[in-house]
Amino acid sequence: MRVLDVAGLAHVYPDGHQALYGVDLHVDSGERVALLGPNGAGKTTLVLHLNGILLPAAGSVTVSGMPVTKPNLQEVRRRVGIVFQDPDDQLFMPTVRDDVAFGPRNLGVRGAELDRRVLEALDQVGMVEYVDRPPHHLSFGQRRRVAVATVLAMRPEILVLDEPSSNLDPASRRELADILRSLDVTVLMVTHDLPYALELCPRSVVLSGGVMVADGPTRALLTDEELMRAHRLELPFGFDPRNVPVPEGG
Amino acid sequence: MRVLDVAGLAHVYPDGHQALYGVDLHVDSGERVALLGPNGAGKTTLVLHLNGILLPAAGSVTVSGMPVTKPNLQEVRRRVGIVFQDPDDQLFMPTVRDDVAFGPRNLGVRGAELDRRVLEALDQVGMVEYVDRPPHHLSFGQRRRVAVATVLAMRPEILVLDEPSSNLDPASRRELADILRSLDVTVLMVTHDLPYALELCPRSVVLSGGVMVADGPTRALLTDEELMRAHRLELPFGFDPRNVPVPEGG
Amino acid sequence: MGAGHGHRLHYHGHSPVHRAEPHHKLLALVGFVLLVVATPGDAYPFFAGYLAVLAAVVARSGVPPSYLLKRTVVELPFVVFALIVPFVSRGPQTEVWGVTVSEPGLVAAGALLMKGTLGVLASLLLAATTEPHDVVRGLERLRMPAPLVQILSFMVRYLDVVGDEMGRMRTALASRGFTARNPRHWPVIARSAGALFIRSYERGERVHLAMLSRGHAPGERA
Amino acid sequence: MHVPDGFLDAPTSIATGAVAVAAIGVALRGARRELDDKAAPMAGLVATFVFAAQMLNFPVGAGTSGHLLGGALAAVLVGPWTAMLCLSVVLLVQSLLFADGGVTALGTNVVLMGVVGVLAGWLVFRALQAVLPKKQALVAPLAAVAAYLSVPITALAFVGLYAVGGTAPIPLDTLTTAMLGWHLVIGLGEAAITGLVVASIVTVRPDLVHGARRVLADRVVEIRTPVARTSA
Ligand SMILES: Nc1ncnc2c1ncn2[C@@H]1O[C@H](COP(=O)(O)OP(=O)(O)OP(=O)(O)O)[C@@H](O)[C@H]1O
Ligand SMILES: Nc1ncnc2c1ncn2[C@@H]1O[C@H](COP(=O)(O)OP(=O)(O)OP(=O)(O)O)[C@@H](O)[C@H]1O
Ligand SMILES: [Mg+2]
Ligand SMILES: [Mg+2]
Repeated sequence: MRVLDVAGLAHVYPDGHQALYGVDLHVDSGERVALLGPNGAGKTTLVLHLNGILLPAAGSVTVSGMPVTKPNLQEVRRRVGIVFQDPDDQLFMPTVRDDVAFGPRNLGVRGAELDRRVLEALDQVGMVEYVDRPPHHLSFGQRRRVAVATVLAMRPEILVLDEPSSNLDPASRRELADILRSLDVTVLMVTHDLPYALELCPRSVVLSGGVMVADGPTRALLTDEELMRAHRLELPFGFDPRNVPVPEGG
Repeated sequence: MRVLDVAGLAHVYPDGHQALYGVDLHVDSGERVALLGPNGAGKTTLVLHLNGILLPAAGSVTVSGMPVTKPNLQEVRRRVGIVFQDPDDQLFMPTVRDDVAFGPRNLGVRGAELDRRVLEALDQVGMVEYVDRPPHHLSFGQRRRVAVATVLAMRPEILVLDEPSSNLDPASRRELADILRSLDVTVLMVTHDLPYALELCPRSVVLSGGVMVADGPTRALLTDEELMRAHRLELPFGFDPRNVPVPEGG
Repeated sequence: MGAGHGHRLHYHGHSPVHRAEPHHKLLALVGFVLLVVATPGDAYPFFAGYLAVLAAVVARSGVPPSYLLKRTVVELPFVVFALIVPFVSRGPQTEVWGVTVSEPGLVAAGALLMKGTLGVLASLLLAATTEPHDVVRGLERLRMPAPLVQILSFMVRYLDVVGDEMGRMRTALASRGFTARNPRHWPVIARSAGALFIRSYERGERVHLAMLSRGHAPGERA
Repeated sequence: MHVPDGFLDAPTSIATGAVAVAAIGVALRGARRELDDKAAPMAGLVATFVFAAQMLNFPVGAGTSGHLLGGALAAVLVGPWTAMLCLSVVLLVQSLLFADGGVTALGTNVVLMGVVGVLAGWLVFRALQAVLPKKQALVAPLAAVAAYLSVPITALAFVGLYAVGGTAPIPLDTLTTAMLGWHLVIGLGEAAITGLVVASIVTVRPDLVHGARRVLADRVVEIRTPVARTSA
């Protein structure tokens, strides 16, 4: 079943700068897709359309058959959970506990069940002991982990992550990959970490200059040297995708 | 010659939380050192002491023989350039040009020389065409690149970078490595990207729980499995430090 | 950056005064000030009584009196004015410590000072014992029209955002060798103030949208 | 120019209170058109900035305190009705929490700074906009001029109220000269700050400036087709 349907999406920022020029993207239920592309390609802009934080100048976005328009926003946001690129945009409550509880509480979860969800989400990202600290007094990586927890606690059907692994220590990065693999949700993940994309996402799409330039199995894209060079994608030092096992489902 | 001398450094945040418990670190002129360690280890806290943004609760910091204390701050900040972990902490002027020019102008650079420095620094990070845009309207990775340029334009003797490669696209990441290698400065780089550390820094130190737990050649640390496991350091999927060439000078 | 991690006027505590419902405190403040203002300017025993009541509440709240007194500096321009009144006023003249002043002016100044000071102290006590977002809640309970409540709650949130962004800016300025002591640097401050406005707006907007993304429905309380 | 408790007599305070309530009622209706999703946070931020601007206090000889007013700035940024609401909120917070301006003088202060200050600034701005060419570059200078004039106008309104219900017996001409003199100087600061802030916002987010709406250029959306598409 198709859960995410982006068609001809264009976006112009209020200062007149156009970031997307007609983007198409389709994601089926249960897929894990990596969204790759150079800095300034429009990845974040695209992501912010998926729950109606930005609204299209042209084209359309559909989530599980529902167009993302004003009247559906509440329902769309219940289904699509976004982890923002900048954790400071995500955390706003006085304590970590309040912040993680914020989403589920808005969904009507209360009492013991709410506490359970909060602690479970914090446990998944290894931040339980920080539950009573103010989020703006944490290290950057800790804030990122809490930001992930705030979204996990909402149990969305579609999980969209904008560079979730940046600023995470290597173990947290692997643990996040384990969490994402263990969840039964559709995942769209923006990343600049190509080995991470290969490890986690059987399929990748490449956005560059505001248009979609490639869509296919991650390994095939990463070994397409011409494509990679054209869009500032390079494999890191010491990494060869041909030497590593194929991700499950790829 | 010793350019950076941290001895017995301890720091307590205003809310009473202690982040550093007596850290020692010595860096010689021209060295490139990677500062590794898990999230919340105190890396950023340590970095912010190097130009006196935070002041020690105990211990001392010395830059090129000058203690980092109130009367020396101006001179210390001229020598130590810090690229912050969060580019939003770095950029504050209405345009990219003003922002990059800000540092050199405070050092007394004016006129054509100032323009030249600004454009050169922006060229190094590939952001020349954005010179008249407001920095807060750039993508995250673009902001990070401008943040690096603001510091390069000051031509510091000691360059301290707090996770400079996070949110950079793979080509920018490599280009940044090339720039750092080409400059004749002392570099201290915080990173979670272990292959990047190996590629760029012959020597690494590991900070964990507010204390320094290791110091040695990068390759030796990365192949010390016990050390790695104890401090949440893991090599990424598909990467083996034994299979890659040693970095120059290591 | 979020709402409600204290405020520089707020003095943290758990006294009955702190715990009282904010709308009750607001009503008490307004009632008290109305009473003070309605009292004739020369009814000195009454003013002594008001001061005693206020002192008792301060004592109960556990807020150190010095904490409140330090903050009465907001009254300063007004005190200056009150001190001038006796000199520039009309009416019969009288002599105080060898200086000739207007007698009605003197009485008026005394009344102004007493009434003003009592009002200032009462307000400061409310601020010291009530978190800003509780004040918003109290005003909401008192049926302040919704758009005003909305503007007020955004204002309270933005006080934090602007403060936070300003802190970041100060660090950034300092580490690039900037000191604001020189007036030649003022244009820099003016230019960065414009950037601060937009940055704060957009940060606040993104945080607001992040709240919406997590199912927050405006009108409900965070 | 915050009026403290007990400065004006009771009938005058009550009358200005009634005027303030009526004005806020009208502003609430008017603001319904201005206060959309985007404008609500903007109104909050404008309130915060006006609040900060009003913290810059200069003691004024024979008036009370003199400081930046922010009425014209608010009007240009969020429109006159919302601006009145912003100023009223700021004055309310100042009187309740910062003890700046008396609680019983709130009506007076709202009338002076929230109604007279805002309307004076807005009317000057719109009058100038009507006779001058519709250019985005003109928004900031016009806002500065409007800000400048709004200050002495508000000061005169203060003198007027004082003439009706002042409790301290100061001669009116002394007060008028002092208030006008000072505020003609303060107006320069008001104009400079308003102009700078509006200019910096108009260049990057013209859509946020209410006073720039009618001079905003239309936006074009371009659609591109991908150059190369490898599909597998
Ligand atoms: N608020 C904004 N106003 C105007 N232009 C913007 C704004 N945010 C982003 N842009 C521009 O839109 C383009 C796309 O930005 P976007 O943030 O979507 O990039 P991205 O692909 O997420 O990049 P990164 O990998 O660096 O995060 C960039 O050229 C950027 O400069
Ligand atoms: N402003 C602050 N107030 C109180 N505690 C803080 C503050 N900033 C950081 N801390 C705490 O100090 C410790 C060290 O934080 P620091 O930011 O130095 O970590 P880090 O090593 O840079 O981590 P990361 O890799 O996540 O960036 C953490 O436990 C953090 O929670
Ligand atoms: Mg992005
Ligand atoms: Mg850090």
